[in-house]
Amino acid sequence: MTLDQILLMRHELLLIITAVIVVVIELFTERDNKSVIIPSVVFLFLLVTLAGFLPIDTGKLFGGSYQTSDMIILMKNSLNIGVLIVLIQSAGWLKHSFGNFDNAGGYYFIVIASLIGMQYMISAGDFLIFYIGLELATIPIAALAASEKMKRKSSEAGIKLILSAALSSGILLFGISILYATNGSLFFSSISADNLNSNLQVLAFIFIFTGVAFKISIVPFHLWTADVYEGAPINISSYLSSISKASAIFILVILLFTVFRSLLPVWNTVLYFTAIITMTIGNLFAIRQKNLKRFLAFSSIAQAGFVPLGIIGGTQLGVASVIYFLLIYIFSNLGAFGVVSAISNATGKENMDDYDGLYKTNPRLSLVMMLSLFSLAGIPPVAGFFGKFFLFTAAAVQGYYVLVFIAVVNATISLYYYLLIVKAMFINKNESPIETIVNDNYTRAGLFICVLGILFIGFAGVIFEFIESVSKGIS
Amino acid sequence: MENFSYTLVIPLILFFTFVFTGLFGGKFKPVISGIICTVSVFISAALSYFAAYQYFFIYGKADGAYRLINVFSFHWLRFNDNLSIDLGILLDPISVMMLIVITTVSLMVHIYSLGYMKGDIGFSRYYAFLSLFTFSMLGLVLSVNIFMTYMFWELVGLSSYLLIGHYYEKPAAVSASKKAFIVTRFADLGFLIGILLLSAFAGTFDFNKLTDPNGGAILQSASATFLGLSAITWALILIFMGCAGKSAMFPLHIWLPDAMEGPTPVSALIHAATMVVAGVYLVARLFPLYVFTSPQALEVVAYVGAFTSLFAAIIACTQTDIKRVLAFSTISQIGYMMVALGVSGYGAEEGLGFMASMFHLFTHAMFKALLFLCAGSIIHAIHTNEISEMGNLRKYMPVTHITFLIACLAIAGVPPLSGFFSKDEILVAAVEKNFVIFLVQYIVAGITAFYMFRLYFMVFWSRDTKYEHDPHESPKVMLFSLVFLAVAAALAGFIPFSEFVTSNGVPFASHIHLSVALPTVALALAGILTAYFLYKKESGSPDKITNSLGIIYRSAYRKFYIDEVYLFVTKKIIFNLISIPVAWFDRNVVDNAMNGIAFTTNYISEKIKVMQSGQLQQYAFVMIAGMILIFLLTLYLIIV
Amino acid sequence: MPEGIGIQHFLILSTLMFFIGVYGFLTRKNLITILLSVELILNSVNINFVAINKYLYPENLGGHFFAMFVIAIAATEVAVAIAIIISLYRKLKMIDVENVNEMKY
Amino acid sequence: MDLIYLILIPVITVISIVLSENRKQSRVIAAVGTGLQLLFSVYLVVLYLTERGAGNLEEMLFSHKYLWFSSLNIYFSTGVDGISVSLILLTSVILFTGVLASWDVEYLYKEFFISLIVLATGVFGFFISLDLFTMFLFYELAVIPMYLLIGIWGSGKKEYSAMKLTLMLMGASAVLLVGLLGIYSYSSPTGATPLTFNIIEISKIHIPIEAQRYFFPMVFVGFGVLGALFPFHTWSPDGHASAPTAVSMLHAGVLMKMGGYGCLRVAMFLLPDAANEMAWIFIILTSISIVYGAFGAIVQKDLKYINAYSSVSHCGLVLFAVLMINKIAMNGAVLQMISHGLMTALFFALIGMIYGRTHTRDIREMGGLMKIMPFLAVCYMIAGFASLGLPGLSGFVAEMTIFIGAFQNADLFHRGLTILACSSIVITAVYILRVVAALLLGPANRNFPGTKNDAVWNEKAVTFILILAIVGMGLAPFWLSDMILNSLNPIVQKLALLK
Repeated sequence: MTLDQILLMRHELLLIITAVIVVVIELFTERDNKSVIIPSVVFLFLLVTLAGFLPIDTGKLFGGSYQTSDMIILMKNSLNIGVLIVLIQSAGWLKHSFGNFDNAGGYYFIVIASLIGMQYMISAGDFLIFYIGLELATIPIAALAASEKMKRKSSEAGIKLILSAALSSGILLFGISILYATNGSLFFSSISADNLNSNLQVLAFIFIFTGVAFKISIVPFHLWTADVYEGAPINISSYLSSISKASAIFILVILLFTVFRSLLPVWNTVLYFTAIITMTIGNLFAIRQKNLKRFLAFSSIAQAGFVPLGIIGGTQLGVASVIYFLLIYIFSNLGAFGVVSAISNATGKENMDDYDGLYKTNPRLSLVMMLSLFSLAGIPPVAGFFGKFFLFTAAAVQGYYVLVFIAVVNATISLYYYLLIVKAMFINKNESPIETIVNDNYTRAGLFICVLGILFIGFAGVIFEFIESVSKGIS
Repeated sequence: MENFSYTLVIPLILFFTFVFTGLFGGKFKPVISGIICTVSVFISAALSYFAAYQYFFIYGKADGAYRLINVFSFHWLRFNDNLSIDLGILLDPISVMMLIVITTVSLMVHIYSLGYMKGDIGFSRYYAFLSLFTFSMLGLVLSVNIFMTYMFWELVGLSSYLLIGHYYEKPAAVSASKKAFIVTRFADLGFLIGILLLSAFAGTFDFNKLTDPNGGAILQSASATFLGLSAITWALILIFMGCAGKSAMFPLHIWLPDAMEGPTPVSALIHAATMVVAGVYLVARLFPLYVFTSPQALEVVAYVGAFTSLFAAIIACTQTDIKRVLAFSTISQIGYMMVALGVSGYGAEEGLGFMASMFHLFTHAMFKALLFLCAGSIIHAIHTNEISEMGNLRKYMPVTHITFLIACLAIAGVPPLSGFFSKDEILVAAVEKNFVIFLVQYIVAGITAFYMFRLYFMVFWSRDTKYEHDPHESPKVMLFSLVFLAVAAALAGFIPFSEFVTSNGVPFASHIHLSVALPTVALALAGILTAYFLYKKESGSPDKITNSLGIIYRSAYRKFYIDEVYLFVTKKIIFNLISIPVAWFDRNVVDNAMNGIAFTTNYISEKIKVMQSGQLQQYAFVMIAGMILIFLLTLYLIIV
Repeated sequence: MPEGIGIQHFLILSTLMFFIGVYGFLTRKNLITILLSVELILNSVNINFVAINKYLYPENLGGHFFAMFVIAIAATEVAVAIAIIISLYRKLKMIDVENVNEMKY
Repeated sequence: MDLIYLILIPVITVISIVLSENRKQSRVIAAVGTGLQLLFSVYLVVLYLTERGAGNLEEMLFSHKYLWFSSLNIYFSTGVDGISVSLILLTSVILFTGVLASWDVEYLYKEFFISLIVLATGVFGFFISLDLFTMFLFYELAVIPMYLLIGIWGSGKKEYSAMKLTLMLMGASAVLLVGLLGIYSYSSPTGATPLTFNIIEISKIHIPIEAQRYFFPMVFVGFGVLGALFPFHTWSPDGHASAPTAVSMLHAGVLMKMGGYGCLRVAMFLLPDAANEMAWIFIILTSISIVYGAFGAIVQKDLKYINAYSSVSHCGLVLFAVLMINKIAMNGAVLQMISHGLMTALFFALIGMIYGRTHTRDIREMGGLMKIMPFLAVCYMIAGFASLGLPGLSGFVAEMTIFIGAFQNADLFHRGLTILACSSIVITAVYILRVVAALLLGPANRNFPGTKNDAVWNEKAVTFILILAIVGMGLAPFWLSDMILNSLNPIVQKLALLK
């Protein structure tokens, strides 16, 4: 194995190095000088993110256990960008929650570790790597979810996440073991080379699907989502709802398109129904929510319900639109979470009523929030519109008009509750609105990146074209 | 060759006067707007007379018949190769005759109003609207295209609306103007549908093509039928509905008496002389179509006209408002014109009725305008409309008295005044065609004489009423108009009308038919005498008679409750039974259906919240159950 | 290889274990017991992997390795879970799963 | 000549408003920007007419194509024909007057003008789009600012109305989107060419009738909701009633026209078989709209509700005419869009001005305004007369064209319903005169709060421009009508060939 080959794993290696550096920095900073960690880590991570865009070879490692392709690299880069935003946005929370950035190093280390897990998961060429990556992505996050030791909700979120995740990975593993029994191999390539058609294999598929769907919070595997998002610290929620969800969808796409290619009729049906029920349930729950984190949780469930529209039918265009949608979704969702987090850090207020009259005192935050919500709702000219439109197009071209119809109706319902927040911020009168918040530069930068993404990803046809071109390999 | 293009100026000058005084009338002294308008009407009238002279005596005739002259026309709105709304000017005997009528009466009214409306705050507005009206009326009669007629038809309706509502602070005037507009609008709906039907079958809006007896329009028609009548009949009946609305034929007459809320000169111009005869004019304009394609429609015209003339005459005997008496008299007289058209045939002598109708239109315009202007003069003097509050006015207002008497004699049909000649022709035409109708018209002639002289005697003779301050004769400008019109009303009968205006343009000579004329004159004199004995001196006898008539009198006094019927239909049925339910339905059913979607969504959302119980184990259970469900689903798919 | 014991026995055992684990997860009230149930599930998977590898595909060791990793990861999972349970216990003074329901609807 | 300026000018205006420093500056910038847009639109009309006069017979003039998403074959393609040119002119007139009418906005003035102009940008974009994708994009772009405009600057139960309006319109766009995607997915019958959103290209192919049967109702209803199609019109009364003046103007004047335009350009043009086959269903619905809206207006007491219902009736006429599938009626439909746009904008502008003085919109509380504010009263009357279809004003031209056109269909069904539709002119007269009588005439009722002065300069400008347009169209409809007629040829040919 040469260096060149090892460098196929550049993303992961860089992250590992970063993680190590983070630990080192943490070790060698004085207790009252911890704030230096944040800029250094953010800077480091920025470098890592940028390095991810450098040209890179694609290929396989470890006898096929590890694989990369242009599409996978793109997925990793999207995750990197998302995590970069999360890291920036976390600064406020770290300061506010742990006083003097006590746990900053640990926090960053864990997040990066989780990201490493995700990247390995996406790059997995066999189920072992996939499984390890999956667990590495989840377990640290559970710890982080429970990290606000003073809050009962935080611990509750942690325990709910870790236990449900454990159950789901148990199911997933059981599915893998069945697949292993029928096939004798754990490598994606050799499994997909076989024509999967036995009932046992279908059963295995469903077990594995359950395990992954849990991560995406597809209904009916979504119930943990709202509670965990609400209880966990906001930045963890935003990480879970954006990065973690996106990575799980990426791997789902890869699994479905490669390993379970031959079960296409089966997973088409499964996705068809789960998509409908996911959107609908997510929306119906979101309507009533008053706590914004919980609200965004259900909104993210509903958003996840749109993704199957791109996957269904198994076309390249669909995959491209899924990736595109997720890229936009990451920006939009992080934008919304970023505002919630900025306000929550400054005032501790997380309820919709608290946002009444926000525009009066915090016009910029309100505008960012509005843009993010519009993007989530799919309103032009912000990017969300394009993301959704292409998803719908992908499904419609396949002839799934009913599904598209239901999805579009759901998008309208979702508009309703997004508008509720817009209404609170812009229209509702409030005697004592949240006072003007002076944001630190990190929050500003984080939100700024989100806004840039929201405004321009949609218009930039080149981005979609690029995604479309790299997703050629998969179908 | 002849050049009539100057006729374009006749209507247009008034349009510009309207725009000018309308926009800038407030900028200078009111009387200046009055003078500007009067001068332009004068120009218009002069040109009309000149045009009439040129048409009737120099250029109009070709091969012994008056022909249609299309002065010019252009496509205002083109639909396809055949259908277009054209604007232009069409000269033929009736339109030229109408030019004379309109501009003459209008000029008189303009002059008269200089005195009558003096000091009114809306003086220049009034004159602007008068110009608008005259413009529209001229446009109407000069139309080359039935749709152009419709356009100006609407415009005269508008100007009528505006002028009736001149005293817009008076609720009665406001509601009268509203009523006039809506009733005629309703009738115009018939007109519009008639036009649509006509155009669908005849394929053109152009009068030249529509009324050409050998043209395609007439030959093509009468193919499709609906409810037993041919489509063209329906079309013509519907168009007649529009005419009936404008000309206040029963049952669409109800707006005209109320329209008397407007200034009296307006009543003279619009609601006596010109606009209300537009219906007659339109039937005359489409006359070949009526005659050749649909005798049934023509019968409808005749019967409606006959009934209306009788009906209105009876009501006129009971009214106590001077202007309302005149209004019902107008309705009755227009009924005459309609009857004349209805009984007419096509041709020279056969078209006697047509000629008579136009003749009567002409004479009626003169004497009825005169009557109204006299009434205006009286109202100007004593500030009331109630004839019971008048009496003995001949002492105070001699000129008004004489001119009024001339007009009364004219309308009563006493020779040698104009009304005698035209009415005689109508009765002759009727007796040849339909005896029942003739009989009705004959009786109406008597009633007409009676109620006119009832009015005359009650106003100018009767008791010696005490007035708050002595009535005085009207100013000179008003008297000028009265005298001018009185002369016209007296002499118009001597015009050899049949030499100019006939249904097919071929002149013929008409004569007095003594067999009809003598009984009619006798009856008219009888009517006058009855009125003389009853009303010359104040006496109790009229009250006795009315009491003995009881319910008949009361219902005639209440105009046979037609207004109440309308009120019932509009207020109770349209308002309460349609509109309010529609509004309710919209707010409560349709809207709630839409809100219901939102509500249901919220309701379901509330109901399913137990799914999210917060219990970890329940979550896990749902997850496992969901997985099993998906498995069952796929199993099902595999098996199927 | 023991006499008379075939792959089906292992599979039956593992399946039973799996469902017992699931059942335990759904019914036990104590968080620690629930954690144990998860362990049962994971161990049933381990048995599966090992048995399948041994009986059906003895030529490679994929299943064995997988089982090793699962064991290792299960350990970390338990570590984190226990830590969270302890943190929860500090606030609730009990570890009954039914009390972990502050957030719902 | 590049149509993209129609988008760029508003965008630049918006940016300038963002950068402006005070209220004075922002409103002047808004007025100048929209004024420029108006001039540009006039210039466009002139260019269009010269181009046509020079014998250019292309279906769409000034067309440009910018590749946007090549893999989906999405272009930003623009182009105009007589229909869109006239609607663009309408939009810019109403936008400009709308800005003038909101001269006195104080609360969040920047945001107000920005939202207003963004809305208008959506409308302009919609009318110049030749691509279903951009068309849909601009459609939604135009709807969303409405929420803020009504919600923030509205009155009455504004939150409810704003939400209802937005959701109903977005719900409609949901249905529409499925229809559009359906068209897209059938846009390459042979598979030889890539799927396309381009209207002109799609119009050249034939979509299977089975597919059309599904997509036609979707597209038609999707656009129809915006055109206040019964029974999906209920957003309109509430929305109008709560919206601030300029928004009502733009909304009723322009936004609702997008519905009619979409029905014509997409539903009828691209799905002709189904249009021929299913028109009768919608003809019945629109006939109901026409009569129902008019009757509904009779009993309303709020000025804005009266106009909202009247709009339902008038816009019903637009869709009614579109469905008549003949050139004259469709010409009437476009004329009616323009006419209704102008007069309803005038109405709402005047209602706003009157409301600003009387602080009430209840006709029972007012009376005799002719005495108190004669200028506004006269203008209101003119608007009313335009609405009831008086010759010389725009309404007449449009309505008559529709009726004549609709009557060309030689069967009892069409003709019967045309007669029913005609009857609306009487009902319209009833409610218009009722309002005029109660509001303007009669003894002056001065018992309302607020000032009693007459119009000021910006209000005069607004009414003057709009009345000028109404009268202009009423007196000289020929050039507009001819421009539209010629552009209708492709649509009518496509529909009639299949009849």
